Amino acid sequence: MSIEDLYSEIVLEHYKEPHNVGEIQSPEIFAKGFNESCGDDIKIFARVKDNKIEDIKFLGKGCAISQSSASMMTDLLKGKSINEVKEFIKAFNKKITGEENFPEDSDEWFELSALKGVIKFPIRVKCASLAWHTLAQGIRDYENKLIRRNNEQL
Amino acid sequence: MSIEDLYSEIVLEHYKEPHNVGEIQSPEIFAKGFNESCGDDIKIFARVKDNKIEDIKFLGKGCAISQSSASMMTDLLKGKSINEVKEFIKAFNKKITGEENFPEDSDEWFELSALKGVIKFPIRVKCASLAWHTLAQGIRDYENKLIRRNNEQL
Amino acid sequence: MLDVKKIKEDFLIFQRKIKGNNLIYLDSAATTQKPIQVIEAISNYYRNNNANVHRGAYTLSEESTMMYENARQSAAKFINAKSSESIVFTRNATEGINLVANAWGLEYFKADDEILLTQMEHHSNLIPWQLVAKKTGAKLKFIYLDRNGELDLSNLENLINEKTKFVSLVHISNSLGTINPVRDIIKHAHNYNIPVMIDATQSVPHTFVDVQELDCDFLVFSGHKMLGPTGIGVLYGKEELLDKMPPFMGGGEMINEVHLDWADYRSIPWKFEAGTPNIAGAIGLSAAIEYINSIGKENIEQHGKRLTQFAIEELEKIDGIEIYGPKFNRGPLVAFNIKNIHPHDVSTILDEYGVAVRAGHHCTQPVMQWLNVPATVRASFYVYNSFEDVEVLIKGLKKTKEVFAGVY
Amino acid sequence: MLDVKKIKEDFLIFQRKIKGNNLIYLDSAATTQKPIQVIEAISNYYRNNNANVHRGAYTLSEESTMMYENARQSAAKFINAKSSESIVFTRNATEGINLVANAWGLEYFKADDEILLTQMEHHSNLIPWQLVAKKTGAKLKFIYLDRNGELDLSNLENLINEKTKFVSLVHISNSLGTINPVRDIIKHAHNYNIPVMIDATQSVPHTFVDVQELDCDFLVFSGHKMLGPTGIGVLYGKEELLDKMPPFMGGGEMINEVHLDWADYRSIPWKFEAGTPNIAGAIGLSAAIEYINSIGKENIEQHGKRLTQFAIEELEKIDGIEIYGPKFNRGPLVAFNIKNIHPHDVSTILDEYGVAVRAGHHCTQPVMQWLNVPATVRASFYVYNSFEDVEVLIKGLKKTKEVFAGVY
Ligand SMILES: Cc1ncc(COP(=O)(O)O)c(C=O)c1O
Ligand SMILES: Cc1ncc(COP(=O)(O)O)c(C=O)c1O
Repeated sequence: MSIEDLYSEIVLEHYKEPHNVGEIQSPEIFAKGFNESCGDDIKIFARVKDNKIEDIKFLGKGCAISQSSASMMTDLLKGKSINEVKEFIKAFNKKITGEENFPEDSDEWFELSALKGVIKFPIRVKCASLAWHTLAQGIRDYENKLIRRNNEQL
Repeated sequence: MSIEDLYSEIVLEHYKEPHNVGEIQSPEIFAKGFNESCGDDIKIFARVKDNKIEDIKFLGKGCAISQSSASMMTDLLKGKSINEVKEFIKAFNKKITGEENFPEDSDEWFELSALKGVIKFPIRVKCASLAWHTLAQGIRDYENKLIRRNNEQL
Repeated sequence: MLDVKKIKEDFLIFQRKIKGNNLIYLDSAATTQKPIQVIEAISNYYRNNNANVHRGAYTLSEESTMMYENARQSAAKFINAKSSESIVFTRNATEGINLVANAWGLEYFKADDEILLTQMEHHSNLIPWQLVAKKTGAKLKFIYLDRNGELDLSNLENLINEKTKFVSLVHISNSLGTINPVRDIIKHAHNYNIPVMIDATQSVPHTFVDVQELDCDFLVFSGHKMLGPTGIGVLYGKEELLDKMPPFMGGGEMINEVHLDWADYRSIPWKFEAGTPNIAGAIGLSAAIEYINSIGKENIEQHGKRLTQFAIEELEKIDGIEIYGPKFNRGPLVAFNIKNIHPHDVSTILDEYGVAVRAGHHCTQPVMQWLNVPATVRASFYVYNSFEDVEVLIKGLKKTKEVFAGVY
Repeated sequence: MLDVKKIKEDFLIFQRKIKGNNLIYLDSAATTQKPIQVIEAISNYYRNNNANVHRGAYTLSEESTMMYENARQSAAKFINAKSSESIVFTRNATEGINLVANAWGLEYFKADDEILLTQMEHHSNLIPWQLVAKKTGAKLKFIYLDRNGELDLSNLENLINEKTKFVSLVHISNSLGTINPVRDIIKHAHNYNIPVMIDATQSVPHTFVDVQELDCDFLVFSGHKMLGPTGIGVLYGKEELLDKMPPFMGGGEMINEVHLDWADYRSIPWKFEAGTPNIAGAIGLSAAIEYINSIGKENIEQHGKRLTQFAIEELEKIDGIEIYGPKFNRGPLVAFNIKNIHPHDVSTILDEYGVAVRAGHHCTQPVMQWLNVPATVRASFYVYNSFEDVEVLIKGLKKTKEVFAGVY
């Protein structure tokens, strides 16, 4: 295990030029996340249409781990249904905490498994999962809002 | 040094039947004392006439050391002038803290030197000096009052 | 039965001589002695892992953060708290009570609200409420003592009413040994939706306290009275109540976002831990919990009961001794006086025999006023005390009477 | 010159390997390592003298009271306080500031009064005042930073005026290293009879701070940042000011006479120490003071200056490094960033070399906002750091740049 495994080429490329950086006007899903252990923050915006993530962007300053993780996450989740996204977040959390292995031969997980090195740096797990936790919070808020709206219409 | 040196016959006799216990109505000198380390308290009353302690009494619950010390103190100081009393208090404080020796062949100090054993029990020095500190405070208050009264008459 | 001889070996202080005698330490209700396991846990932390917590990305800082947060988990488990987020580390029980009195009381009490305490509270569970009452105009009410030194609950229906906004009471009295029926009182208060805080300083070291079963809203205790180091205590609070409280102190470690004119606080429990915490203290406490668990709470409770019963039986044989507090079902301590001898003198003479007992008001002056004595002698027991310790105490008391024979 | 090699032997933690490397500890501004003398002072207390203080009449209690009060005297002497009665033991610097903000502030501030702080305060000297301002309606004013990271005092005449009721500021900044001209500011405030508190948390460990010469009204520092244990800090206050303050917390140890409805408080400093204090902590602090005195404050100050200067020189040689804070006359720490590399990543990579530096906002977010960076890397020095330590740091930073070569 060396430091180069943590800062793999894929991670550094995403850090250098992160994908999907920016804001979405009046997004259906929005959440702010905060990493208590280092003070970094992130904002996640998503446009939902037909129960699918039509577009997703993020804003925030952070370390290579948190930035590349957010960049890859937004790449991957675009186009997925809300339920698929929820499952994916769960799966990611299990893998990044070492509870499950990253799949060896999955195209979908290929890039993300560049974050594998983080497992050996427990204090950095929070960095890798910041974007994911934040999105999960945004989805919860979004679904609660839907439920409230439904109730009001009843 | 044994425990019997601390609780000498003289100390125990004064504890059993302390002298000068009681109140004096509208005393010239009055003070309340408090032993922070054990919670015991004492009140001292004195009548002053012609700059002399005409009468002196005390009230309070306390241990054998503090009670016998108060009893002996009141015995001894009765009839002395305020200045003599102030000197005596200073002398006592020096002796009870071990700074000076108790005089061997002084009638005046004979009884008081029964408290000699206290020096070896530093935590009990406060008990032995409670009455003395309290009286000193009472005298300070009394003298300040005199000064104020004099000033007002000027 | 505890193997006291073996336990005593863990407490190096018992190798000391006091005025030529073995140390017989009977003041555990004031503070307990510490086993080598606790002392070494602290030393080892400083020798191997010392760093500040929560904000470092390097190995030592990660280790010390983990050890500190693990200590929080072990404290939570020790009192069966639902989550470690409901555990706030404080300096001692006193700070825990002050924290709640301020953060809850100043926020939610109005003039003429009532705070219900008891006549047997330690000053630490009285003065903070006096201070808050003064600031808010709320009034203090008290459950008084009956003749046996137990709470007189006959009037409880009147004492807990719509005006009552908070109840705070001691679980086991440190001056009488009374064990209060806190579960019933909590139930009753909850009928009126009134939060209840339990001062468990004397119970947590000796008996299994289950905050979920008690259903108390807050609970406090001190590490130094349960084999742990000085400077560390625990405030337990139900998460939803802690959430509703503003911070008590402000500073580093307890905030998220800070600007010159506003700040956003961290979530519980960290919101209540301003500044660098007593990291080594928490780690020492956790070692103390481990030690207690290794002996077993049930064994500790039994042992305390047996020693206390034995002490009471032996004390009763001595002429002129008055014993205070309930006769049965009491905590592991006994307070008493010898007729005509001041407790301070008793303690000085016992010290000549190596026996350490407390003489004083035990920070419960209202109880002394109720007993109508200036002070008492108190012997209190813990895992390292044996029946022989009680015998030495009794011998010392007999000697005390001899010294004061002329007076008595 | 300090004999760092010899000093390092007293700190057993340096025998540890971090990921196979020697530990290079450069985070002393967060907390220092502890010499064996301090660790043993604590262990020895627990092994030989442990008892609760102030209220026992037996040998152990007498000893521990004496040791605790002697620690107070040694703290007083360390900052040249007139008397030990002006020394209050707290958990840390943060608690000292909260104590004054509450006990002084809530008593004496009214709506529209002004409290003067600076833009470089640690959160611990900002949040307590925000909380008090909210409760009293008082307003916070700030001395802002000039381009060099020093206080802009050009406006002081306006900032300190009849509305100003309190000034509180840091002596040495923990994030910029700035040394503030506290003596001048105190003098100026005293012209208006305004009390001044100094946050000396970063100065007391490194330089001789004389409270009588400074003439500050209050001053705080933490034991754990000067070789002492966690959980102990000092609040110094002029006696006449402490006397005028109501207690902060209530409980045992801080009272004289107690009734259910009123209480009479003890004299200072005990009035401010509610509950069982961190006795072992105070004793450990006193051992730390002894250790520091044995090295000599002047030597420590010189050593810190030399290391810092060397570090700055070496850092400046690295391309793309930005150093924050004043160029000259600064405290023994240096904060910086490498262009395009987040401090957190720097710290993780340095940790691979055994180098412990802090990455973050250092509890001074307003300073980060002013610098317009999310965080910085900070290396801070103390008596056990050598010039080689700095060299390893520099090597690690170069390696960091290599890892991030594609990005940079
Ligand atoms: C300048 C300054 N003030 C206050 C503090 C707070 O110290 P503590 O966390 O020990 O209360 C610190 C510590 O980071 C500091 O550097
Ligand atoms: C019942 C009770 N409550 C509270 C306290 C206060 O504990 P501490 O001084 O550790 O805060 C004590 C300790 O004497 C106690 O016995």
